[in-house]
Amino acid sequence: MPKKSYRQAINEAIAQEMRRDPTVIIMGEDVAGGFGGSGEQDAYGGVFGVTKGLLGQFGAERVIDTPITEAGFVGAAAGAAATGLRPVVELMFVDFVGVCFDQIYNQAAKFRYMFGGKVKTPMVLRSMVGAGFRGAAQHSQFLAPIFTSVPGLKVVMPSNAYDAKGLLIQAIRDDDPVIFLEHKFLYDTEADVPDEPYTIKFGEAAFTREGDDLTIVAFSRMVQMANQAADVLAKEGVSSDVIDPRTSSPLDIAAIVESVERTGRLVIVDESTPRCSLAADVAALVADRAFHALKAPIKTVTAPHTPVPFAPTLEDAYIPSAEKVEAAARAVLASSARAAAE
Amino acid sequence: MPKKSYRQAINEAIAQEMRRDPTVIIMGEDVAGGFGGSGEQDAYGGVFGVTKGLLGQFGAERVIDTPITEAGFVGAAAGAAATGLRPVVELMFVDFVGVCFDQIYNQAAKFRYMFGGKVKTPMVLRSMVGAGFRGAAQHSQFLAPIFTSVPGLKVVMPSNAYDAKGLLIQAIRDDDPVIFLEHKFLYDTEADVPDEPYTIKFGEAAFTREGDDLTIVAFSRMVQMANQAADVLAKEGVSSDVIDPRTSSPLDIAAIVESVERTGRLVIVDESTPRCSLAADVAALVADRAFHALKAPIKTVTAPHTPVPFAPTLEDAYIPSAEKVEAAARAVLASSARAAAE
Amino acid sequence: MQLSREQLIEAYRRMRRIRDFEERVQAEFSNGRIPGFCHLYAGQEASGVGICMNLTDDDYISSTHRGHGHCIAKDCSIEGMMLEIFAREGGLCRGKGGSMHIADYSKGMLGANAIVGGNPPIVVGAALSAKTLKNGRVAVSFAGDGAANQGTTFEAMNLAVVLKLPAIFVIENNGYGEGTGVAYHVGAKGADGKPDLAGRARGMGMPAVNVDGADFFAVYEAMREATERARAGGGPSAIVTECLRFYGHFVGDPQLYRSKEELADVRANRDPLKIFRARVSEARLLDEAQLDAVDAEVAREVDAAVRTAEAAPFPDVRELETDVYVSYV
Amino acid sequence: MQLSREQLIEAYRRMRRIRDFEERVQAEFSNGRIPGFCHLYAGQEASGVGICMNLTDDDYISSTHRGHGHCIAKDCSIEGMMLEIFAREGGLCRGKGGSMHIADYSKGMLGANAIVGGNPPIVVGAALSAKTLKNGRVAVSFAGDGAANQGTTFEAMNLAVVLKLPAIFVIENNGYGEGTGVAYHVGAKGADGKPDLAGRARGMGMPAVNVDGADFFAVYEAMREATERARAGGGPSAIVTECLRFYGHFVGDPQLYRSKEELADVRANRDPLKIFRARVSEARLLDEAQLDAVDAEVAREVDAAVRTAEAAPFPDVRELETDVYVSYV
Ligand SMILES: Cc1ncc(C[n+]2csc(CCOP(=O)(O)OP(=O)(O)O)c2C)c(N)n1
Ligand SMILES: Cc1ncc(C[n+]2csc(CCOP(=O)(O)OP(=O)(O)O)c2C)c(N)n1
Ligand SMILES: [Mg+2]
Ligand SMILES: [Mg+2]
Repeated sequence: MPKKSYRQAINEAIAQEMRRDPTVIIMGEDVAGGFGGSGEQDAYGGVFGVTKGLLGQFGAERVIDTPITEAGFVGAAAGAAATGLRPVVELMFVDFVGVCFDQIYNQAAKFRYMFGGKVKTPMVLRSMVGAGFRGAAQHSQFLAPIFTSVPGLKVVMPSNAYDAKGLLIQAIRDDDPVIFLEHKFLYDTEADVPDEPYTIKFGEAAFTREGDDLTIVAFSRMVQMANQAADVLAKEGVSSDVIDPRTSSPLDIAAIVESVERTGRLVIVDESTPRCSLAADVAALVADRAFHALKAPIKTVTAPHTPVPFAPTLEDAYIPSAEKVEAAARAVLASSARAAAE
Repeated sequence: MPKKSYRQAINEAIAQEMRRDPTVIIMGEDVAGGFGGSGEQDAYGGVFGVTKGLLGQFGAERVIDTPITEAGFVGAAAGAAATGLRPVVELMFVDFVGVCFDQIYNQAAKFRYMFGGKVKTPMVLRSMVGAGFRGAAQHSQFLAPIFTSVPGLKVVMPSNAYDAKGLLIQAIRDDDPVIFLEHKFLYDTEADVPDEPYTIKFGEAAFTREGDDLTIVAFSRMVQMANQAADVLAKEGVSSDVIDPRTSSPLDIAAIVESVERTGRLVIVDESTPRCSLAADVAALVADRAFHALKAPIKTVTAPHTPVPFAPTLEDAYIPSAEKVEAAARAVLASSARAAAE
Repeated sequence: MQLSREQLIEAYRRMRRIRDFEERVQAEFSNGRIPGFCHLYAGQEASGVGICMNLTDDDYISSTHRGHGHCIAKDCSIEGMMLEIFAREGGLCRGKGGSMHIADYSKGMLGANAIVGGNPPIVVGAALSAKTLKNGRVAVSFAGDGAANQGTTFEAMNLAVVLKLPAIFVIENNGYGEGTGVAYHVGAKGADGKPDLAGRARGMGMPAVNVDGADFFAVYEAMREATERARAGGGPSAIVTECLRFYGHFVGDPQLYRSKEELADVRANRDPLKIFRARVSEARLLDEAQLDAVDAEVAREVDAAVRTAEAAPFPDVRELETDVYVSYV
Repeated sequence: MQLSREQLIEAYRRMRRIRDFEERVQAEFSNGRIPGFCHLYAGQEASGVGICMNLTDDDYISSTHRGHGHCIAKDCSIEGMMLEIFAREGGLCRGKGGSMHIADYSKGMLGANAIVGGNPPIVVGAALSAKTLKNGRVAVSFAGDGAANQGTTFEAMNLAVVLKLPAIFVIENNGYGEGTGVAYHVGAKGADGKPDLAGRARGMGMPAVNVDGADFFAVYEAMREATERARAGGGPSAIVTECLRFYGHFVGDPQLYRSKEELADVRANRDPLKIFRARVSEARLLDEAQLDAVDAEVAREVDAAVRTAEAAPFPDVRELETDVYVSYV
């Protein structure tokens, strides 16, 4: 199977869906880039080149550069979705959601319910998440919990190129508003990605490692850290399930509960800040639904309760690392051993 | 001590602080109401009359009606706070936060950290939360988790008139940005409220009931439901701690852990929708820090994962009720009894 | 004026429907039969109807918290609306939306909106659909003078100009946003010292006119031009309709911010129905008997709607968790 | 023109500092010594300095992602800035902010801002402080042509007009928001067919002028008037400075959206420093030797700043969790 980057996988998913369905359009700031300038028209293709080439393939009626007015164009995407298009709208960095959040959570997410089930709003909002690029406090946040908390939204966060393509095609075909969170650190990671279109169902977790001693749940880029930690532990004879839920809403809680019932131990890795995080969310569900299987405290590994700092020394300490996952896992293992010995 | 309503307590707190400190101002839509009209100038005093009379006492330079531009005036409050004022700014319904969230979470909340600790932003954002008024999907949300997740914000949610006054005075004197969430259902509830100014420290939970069999943590209006449930259970010989954290950030997790270590059983009541909620947050902390004391699953009682419906039949079912708290408590008690019997 | 007799009667019918509907809602609300909040459109009938008489069911409108009048102007079923406002299962939103969220997509009514300034971007999206799908539709955003200050309104206007969309921005200047007067809350003033909302829209790069919002014919004519321009690919326009509400901001509002004189003047001299009747009678376009017949017919309709609503069941509690998603695991 | 020789030299010094600083940042960034993103102000010097030469340390400015020039124009320490951009402990934000978040409240510099359109409301707040505290200060918002489309910009303008605040909105029209040209993204066009940002601001109810942003004197003069008006209680103004950036949107931007001709023309004919030198020499206000001396002095300063920054320590990891709050339990 051909190796493709996460970036390519996303571009291919959009291109294939645009080819298949004439109602799919893309819009956002510099998704082409160069309109109204003195040079080329597809100059950017998105700030990280994800949508490069789509303008040439589909033209300016379907690849729409917008002014810097996120509330305006995200709201327009919602309105367009409710009236017959399938817009894939780009919010460049997820940090910018504060200027257009109303159109997402009060409008797009609630149309269907408020209007008695008589409307659908098939839009996809693509946005970049995550720290590590020295982008500082307003260009590095994860923010997935905020979207996950909103009834009416689906929230997707692929951890690899293969999932990115399949989940994005699903998102575009899906009849509900979908928030599609691309981790900027993953754009250059590669995986085997089929050329044909394919979909991955929402709410179905992937197991990236399998084992019986420990369950590690990790989201988005954190799956890498979880895998690394699991591999280290495996060498010492501790085998782990590493579960990538892939979508936080809907969440495959059944898979997580099933795993914890086997392992009795849970660590959750989440790049969010800790309060009301995805990690807390999963922990709470498990502390209710799989309590009797638990042999040890549930440990979460998250960013600290701070904005994202600029300095590399600080930012590196901000991001959950494989070492921290490992330490949390060891703490859980030790605690259950102590409890068993008592 | 004089009986005062939650509404009066808030009004009094603001008035007393404005009298004490000339840098305190209030601003928002119709906080006076009537500017530019043909009739009276203090016509509203806020849509629920909370700030009524302040215009007469402090004049239009300190009681500022704004156009309907929340991003503009909430951002202005942040800018004013960073340059010498102590603005108390009103976001009429918390549901409107989507149009001004950037100014709250990327600006006010992050100034201090981004600027290396060299700035303070002593602003208070007052806003109304909660369901029950048949206000439907865009006038009834709770949304406290979203604020709680933001590093740099403090989040306060008084459950009664006494706390409202003390917490608001603390909020106004506090040097950090504070989100002050007033439950619209509580405005007419009364308590003994001293005439003198007083403060209540953030991060100190109140115990509204004390007992050894069960811990119930409840936020804002939900404290009423928790108390009712606890009283019913008490008649059957089950005694409960009911803990009102009063502030979700900072959170008095020590008090909660201490209680659970005694009772071994925890129910959390939160008007938020369930995903990434305050309830989940507390459950996760306890599942980590007091795991070994737990005798049963942690149960949460929240709103469902839906927008707030309009119809009374539906909205009444949406809001966590004392009956649901009681049911959750009974489930926890039964589960621990089963476990003990095994 | 190209309006036929039938169209004139239809225009009058919709205006009368709005008036009767709102007065009845006011009465029923005051009797405690309607939950929540209601914001009445009475007094502004000529604005909504003057606009919507230029539209078909395929065209789009989107409205505000003060949405009943726009729904009726766009020919939504008043029975469906009344059921909704009474929070009944058979309502246009099956009781889940209520007064501030009535929508009827079969009539191109994309929804009332309880977020001030929430709807202009949505209308831009509907106009984008129309342009992309080349179906010749136009999309109309109704917003108040207060909403005109929201950033979203400006963003939507600029976006519509940049993309040359068939969008029409109707700003209903009824003098107040809640209790705050437009003379205070809109900084831009015209040569006459009055708030200049049309000038502001013109500044955004689109044609904009000010019309008497109590005069159906003035509104209709301004909208006719704007609609023609939009359908011909000429891009967006703005229309500021100057009108006044008969009632308070919400039902129950004591309106302390308005003088007694203002309130008396509104009813005496700014009643769109009276003005319409005078105009069509003078010009001998319709006779009094025809208009009276409409009045009687509408009174029956509204009455029937209330009776239906009162008798209808509330949504079953099992509806609480339905229709959040089209599908969800 | 009331500028003294000393002021002229100071103006030139700040412009030269900006130019040298930015060219050095460009070089150091390209060498991999600076983390993150940098957006350079080179080419726009006359705009920032023409504005800020009208201000004292007590007055406020707030800036954008392209903030280095504004900081220097407001006399922030270039050493403190360089340390910050190099992410060092001794930086103006102690290494926590970086290029996009430099602030120095002791100089009235309220912060760069990485949210486009984030700062205008904040400036309104600073102006409100000035008015409330009656300290005679003014507050200046710098924003780009792209930012001028954000709803927050319009909201801030209206608010400043309504409250009659001493706020000045400087819109630096450098022709692009990232890769998108202003001719496309601003719908409003003037009689000459060009984007009319000043007209839009005027529509909001404040005086607004267009000036050549490569001409220090034109900017200075426009700002002098605006500042006088603001200090005299005359309310807000807008100034649109037409300028061009020498570099790409960010360091590393290949600028495909700009033609070779445009880029050549910018450096040849739109260099604010060349224009300034020509003007002051022609008018015999300053002689070449004085200017050359400034050049040499600034070159040393910038060099020293880089050397200090390179030698300075990064923040200790214990700093990660400090200064989130003033106090927290
Ligand atoms: C974002 C937002 N801010 C504030 C409100 C509260 N509110 C509801 S209606 C209203 C006044 C709106 O005034 P206008 O736009 O003139 O419409 P009108 O009520 O006069 O029809 C306000 C402030 C809201 N619903 N949404
Ligand atoms: C809210 C928001 N949207 C988008 C961006 C991404 N972005 C950063 S700079 C920029 C262009 C800004 O253009 P302009 O205001 O003209 O300033 P210039 O870069 O030309 O100085 C964009 C789109 C952002 N930082 N914030
Ligand atoms: Mg109005
Ligand atoms: Mg620009």
